[in-house]
Amino acid sequence: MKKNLGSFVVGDSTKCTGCKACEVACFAVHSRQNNPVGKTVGTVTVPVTPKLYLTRFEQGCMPIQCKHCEDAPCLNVCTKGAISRIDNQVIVDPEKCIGCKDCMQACPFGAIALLPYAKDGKLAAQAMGETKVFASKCDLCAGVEGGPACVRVCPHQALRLVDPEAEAEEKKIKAAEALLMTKNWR
Amino acid sequence: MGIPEIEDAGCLLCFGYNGADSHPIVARRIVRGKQKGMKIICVDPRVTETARISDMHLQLKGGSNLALVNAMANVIWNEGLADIKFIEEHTNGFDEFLKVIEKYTPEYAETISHVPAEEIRKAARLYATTKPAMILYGMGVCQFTQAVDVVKGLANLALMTGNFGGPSMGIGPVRGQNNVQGACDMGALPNCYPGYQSVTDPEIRAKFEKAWGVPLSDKVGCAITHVPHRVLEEKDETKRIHAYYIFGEDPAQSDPDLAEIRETLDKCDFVVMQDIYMNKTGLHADVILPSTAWGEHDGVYTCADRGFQRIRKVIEPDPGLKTDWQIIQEISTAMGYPMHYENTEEIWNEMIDLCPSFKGATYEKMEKYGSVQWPCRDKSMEDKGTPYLHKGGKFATKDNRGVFYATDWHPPMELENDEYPMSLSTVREVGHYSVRTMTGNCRTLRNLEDEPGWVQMNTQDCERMGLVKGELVKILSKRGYCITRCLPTDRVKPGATYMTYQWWIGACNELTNAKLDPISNTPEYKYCACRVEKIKDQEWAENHVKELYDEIRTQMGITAGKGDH
Amino acid sequence: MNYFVKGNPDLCIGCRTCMIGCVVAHEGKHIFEVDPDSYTFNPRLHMVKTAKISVPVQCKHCENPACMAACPAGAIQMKDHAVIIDTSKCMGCKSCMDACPFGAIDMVTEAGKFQADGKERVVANKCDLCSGIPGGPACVRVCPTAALTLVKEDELADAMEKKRMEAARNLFRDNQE
Amino acid sequence: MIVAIDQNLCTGCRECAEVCPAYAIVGEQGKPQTIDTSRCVMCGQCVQKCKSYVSILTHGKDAYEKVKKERNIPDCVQEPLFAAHAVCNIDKVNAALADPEKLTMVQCAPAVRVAIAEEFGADLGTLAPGKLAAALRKIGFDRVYDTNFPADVTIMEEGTELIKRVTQGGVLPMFTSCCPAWVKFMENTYPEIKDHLSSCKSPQQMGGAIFKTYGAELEGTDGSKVFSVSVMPCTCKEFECERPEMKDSGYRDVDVVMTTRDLAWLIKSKNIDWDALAEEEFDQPLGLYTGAGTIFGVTGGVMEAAIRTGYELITGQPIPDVEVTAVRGTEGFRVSHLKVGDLTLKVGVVTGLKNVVPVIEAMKAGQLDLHFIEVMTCPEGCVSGGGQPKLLMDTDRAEAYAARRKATFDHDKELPYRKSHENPAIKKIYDEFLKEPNGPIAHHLLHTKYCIK
Repeated sequence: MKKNLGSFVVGDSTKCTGCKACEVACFAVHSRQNNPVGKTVGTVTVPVTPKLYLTRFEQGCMPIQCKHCEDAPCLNVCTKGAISRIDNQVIVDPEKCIGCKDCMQACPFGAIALLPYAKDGKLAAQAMGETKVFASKCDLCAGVEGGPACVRVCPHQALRLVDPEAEAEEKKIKAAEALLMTKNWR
Repeated sequence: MGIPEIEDAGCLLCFGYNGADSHPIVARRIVRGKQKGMKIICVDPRVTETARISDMHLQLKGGSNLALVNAMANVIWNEGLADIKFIEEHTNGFDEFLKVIEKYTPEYAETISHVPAEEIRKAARLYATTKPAMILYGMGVCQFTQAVDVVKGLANLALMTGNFGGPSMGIGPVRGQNNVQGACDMGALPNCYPGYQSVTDPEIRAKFEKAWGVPLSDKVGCAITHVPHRVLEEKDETKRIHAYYIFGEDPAQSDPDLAEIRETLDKCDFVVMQDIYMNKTGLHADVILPSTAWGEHDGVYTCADRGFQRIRKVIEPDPGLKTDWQIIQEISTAMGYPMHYENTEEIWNEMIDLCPSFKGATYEKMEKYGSVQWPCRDKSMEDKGTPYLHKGGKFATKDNRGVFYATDWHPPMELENDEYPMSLSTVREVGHYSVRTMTGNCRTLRNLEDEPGWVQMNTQDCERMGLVKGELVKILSKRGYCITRCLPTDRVKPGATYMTYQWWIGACNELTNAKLDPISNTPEYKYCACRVEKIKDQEWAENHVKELYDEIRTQMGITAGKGDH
Repeated sequence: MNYFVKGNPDLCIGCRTCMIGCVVAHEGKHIFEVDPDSYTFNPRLHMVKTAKISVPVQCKHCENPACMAACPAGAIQMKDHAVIIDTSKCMGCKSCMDACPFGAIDMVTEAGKFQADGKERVVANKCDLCSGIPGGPACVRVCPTAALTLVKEDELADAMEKKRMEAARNLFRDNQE
Repeated sequence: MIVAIDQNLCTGCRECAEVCPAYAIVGEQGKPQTIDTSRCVMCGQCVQKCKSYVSILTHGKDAYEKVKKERNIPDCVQEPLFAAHAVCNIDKVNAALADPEKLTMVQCAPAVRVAIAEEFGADLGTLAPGKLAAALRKIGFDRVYDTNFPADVTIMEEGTELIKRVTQGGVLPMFTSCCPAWVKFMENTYPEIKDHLSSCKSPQQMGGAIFKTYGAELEGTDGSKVFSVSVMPCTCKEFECERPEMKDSGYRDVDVVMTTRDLAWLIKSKNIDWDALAEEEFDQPLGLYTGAGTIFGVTGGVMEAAIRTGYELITGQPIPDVEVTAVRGTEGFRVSHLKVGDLTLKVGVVTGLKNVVPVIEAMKAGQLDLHFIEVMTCPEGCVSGGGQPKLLMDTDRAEAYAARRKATFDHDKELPYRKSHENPAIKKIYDEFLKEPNGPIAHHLLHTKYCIK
């Protein structure tokens, strides 16, 4: 049946070691879309710009990335229309982004970072010789074969692709079956 | 027996009847009976709600009903559980019956029904030794080409265990349609006048001719399921049907082999359709007569337990809209037989005076007692009707004895084959009623379930075919195909599929087989061969379904409520 | 303690009247209007049917709600013995949906409210124990088989006390033998 | 230090510790790690694994250029830099190239030619010996030689040594000594088994010793003028060339080692357009090689090459099938029994250094009945070496290794000579210079004693 909600990836700090393989993989697969990046490090000619961010906190670390909110504050706040919902996912168009930082402020997860924008193997330039930046955030590997690269490369399966509708349905079934066990609670 | 008696039975044999989906109010009695300690034997190829709470669920293979019923009789007799006294005092034909059931050992029945022999034995013992034992049967019995035989077979079980003539026992048909009992009571059958009075009986005919002041035919009429033949294939010009007047029925949705039905309606010279909303039959009608719905008119319904109940007008219909009886009255008058009634009670009173078994069921009594179960022969307020039939083992036969009647099992008319390897049975779902002429226009119910409906399939079959929940699939039979959504469930057995028949797009009657039971003329809705095909391009299929739906709605002139929530 | 509604699978016949009752209760009179867009069909409980079971599943109104902990917007709070979502604060991030182990939270469109791109607003939706609706949980009221019960603190405490006494009696009997 | 972890960059994930075969990476989870140099074998697997990159977000805008400078990496490089890294000696190479007094001779290891093209965007495991030779020549090396040639020499020497040990009752089993990380590990952990190690130097070191002697002679000069550079898939080779005993030519046999990655940087820094390079040949005679030399790059390759030659040396007959598939594979420890005339040669192949421990323990317990054991530290031999192109995603690892292995075997198939002893240049060097395998000159130049520590 047609999916109605955006999927998202969540990290598990109990499994994450903080190796950043997810960030590098994220950069690799996305960079490839408009830069000549191969499979080895030596083919890269642009700065590493991931769309998820390994985050250290008091109890450990885990990558933080976009939840693809259904009433997305970033999308709602973007005056340039650079953020849109495509196939349920919230996607930034770096070409349209002017780097106003409103989305960063609107996002409650810190899932967006301003990073240099590279194209054709070079940093994209703007007027006065400045480098163009863009709001970099998870697009759930839209157009990437095999789905989210972060999930695929994590050596500890600390990242999970959540299909919220399918999972809710499974959880409902479990919850229903639990009721069999508590039916004689009195 | 009455519906309220169900919950007081010691044992309920629930055969081919899924109360939760077809009659939640009856299901409530079953649940309550369970709470009171009633033993439940559920015979159904699917895990129904009743099966789920039953003590024994015999998950038989579809189309094996009679083999199982005869085997239960075989066990009851061979294990000495029969009520010999009742058989001797109140029945005929037992020896002939024994000869037929002799070969139906549980082991033999297992080969047909796939229910383990030991389970059949246990079920027979439980039914025969728990008193009082009641049988409820539904469309899982009636919608086969071998339907009446199975009803008789179930009656045999009740007869041989003495489960007749008292409360919470006997056999209860739980009807397929709202007020279908009422329609039969009122003579909406080709062979009788109201009150089951035969049209071929000269005495009875004379009574009606006198009352109505016209000569009446002595010929049995045409069953609805014979109409296609009489329109399309009848060679005798005098017998061919040229005009077809359809009330509150949607054969272009509810009858088997819809392609044939459409051809029938199109080739019939004149089709009148009288209903509360537009439906598929209406698309082929020459004249459409809109009439009032429940709540907009008075009348009497008969419950499945023979109880007459009044229904009352609660709101005024739109101006210009007429009730069914007013329309009939006007048509009749226009056709040269002036008819004039002031209200439904006048009609009712005329009718009960012509029907001995209904005679005492006055509006006054219905008002006072809520329900009056026929036979009710006396107008005095003391005759409150008959909660259960055959009191004291007295049956409605000449010698008051019940008759055993056994036949051999035969398989359904169309079995699975290489081309169509699965079986299809039509079923109900709670919420949408019947062909949903009514409920399809209820937004809330449509939100619960909408086009193109579902095909229930075993999860293993789905895995094998790579089908997931909600995926659109094509389902085909020799007669046609439709598109519907796949619902993987372990409630059904591998190889079997189930569809509800109310959807315009997922119309399973495009597939069903029009073969009939020779006595009841009911088609074999519960069994035909089919094939399920995966649709690769789901996006196309989703759009296609939407287009088909929009097209039908446009044809019907529906503009409100796009219904694509 | 928070209250909660629980279904009894032995009584449930899977008819989904509870779902309809829920929608009717929360949508009020909109449901009888002719305009098809005048109401949304968002039942806050869902019928689950498997081979073993038919029963509606809804929020358990946990005492330490995982949804509340996961919400970055502070849109979920405990009030009047229930865990309640303030949809005006919700931004549809699905964190609660992911956190809830019972699948009791759905994301639904809010009729008549729109996002910047013109699409309807989507927010979290779950059982609120019919907060503010006279007569209490509609699902309990409409169930034809009385399969749903509103469980309150006292009833649960009484049931536990009864079980403890029974356990004590059994142990006492064992000790005597 | 040859392999190091940058304390400012390390996140303490300890993924490197998972792949370190020597348990040399120490530190608390979540804190920067350090390398215990007393244990480290410099295999560089940590370098391959590390994903803790210099990040604009975490380390600031200027950090990248600063780290690049610290590591002597050419300015033009813009690729990600990681916490675990290896020494970069490009500056030394550039200095020698600029020195008119120096005759620069470069050799490159078999595994380099199946991987270097990846750094220029080619498919994983693209075979590119011709472009490699062309690039080296374009960079300005005076002689473009090949480690595959001394690999053929190694077979002559090591094969002869093995036959001697088997027929004359020497210490058995004999272990290969081409992998410097393995040698270092043995010295660190099992010095007591040093006599089991072949006395042969590695092909790199044999090459270095030959360049500064026979090689210099061919040029009519002497070893002091020769600057010997090698390009290796290995980070440990730099350690090997710096070993004090490695100067039997009278000079340091190999002056400086570049990894495959370093060479890619050097090519880029010289603005050489890899894609536009026309294929060229290696220089003769020290660049002429056989398929046997080239398969040194994969696990089991040394063994297979040795058998191709050993069979003929022992039986006097050509081996029936040149492809000794019995010793191929990627499992950590593989054993084969091979019929060589009347002798049943029992051989073992170890790949992945951790897998050697149970083998040694079994040997010490007297439970290992083998004549000859090849040991390679890296997961699938030198094609998976610590100096090879690093993958952005570890999910590509299996594909990369398989492709590089396949390219190696494909190269073997296409070469005119597939057995070391059939190499005309080998015949020539033994005729003109070395005289006989394991002879006095060979012994002096090409063999050594380990465990000096």
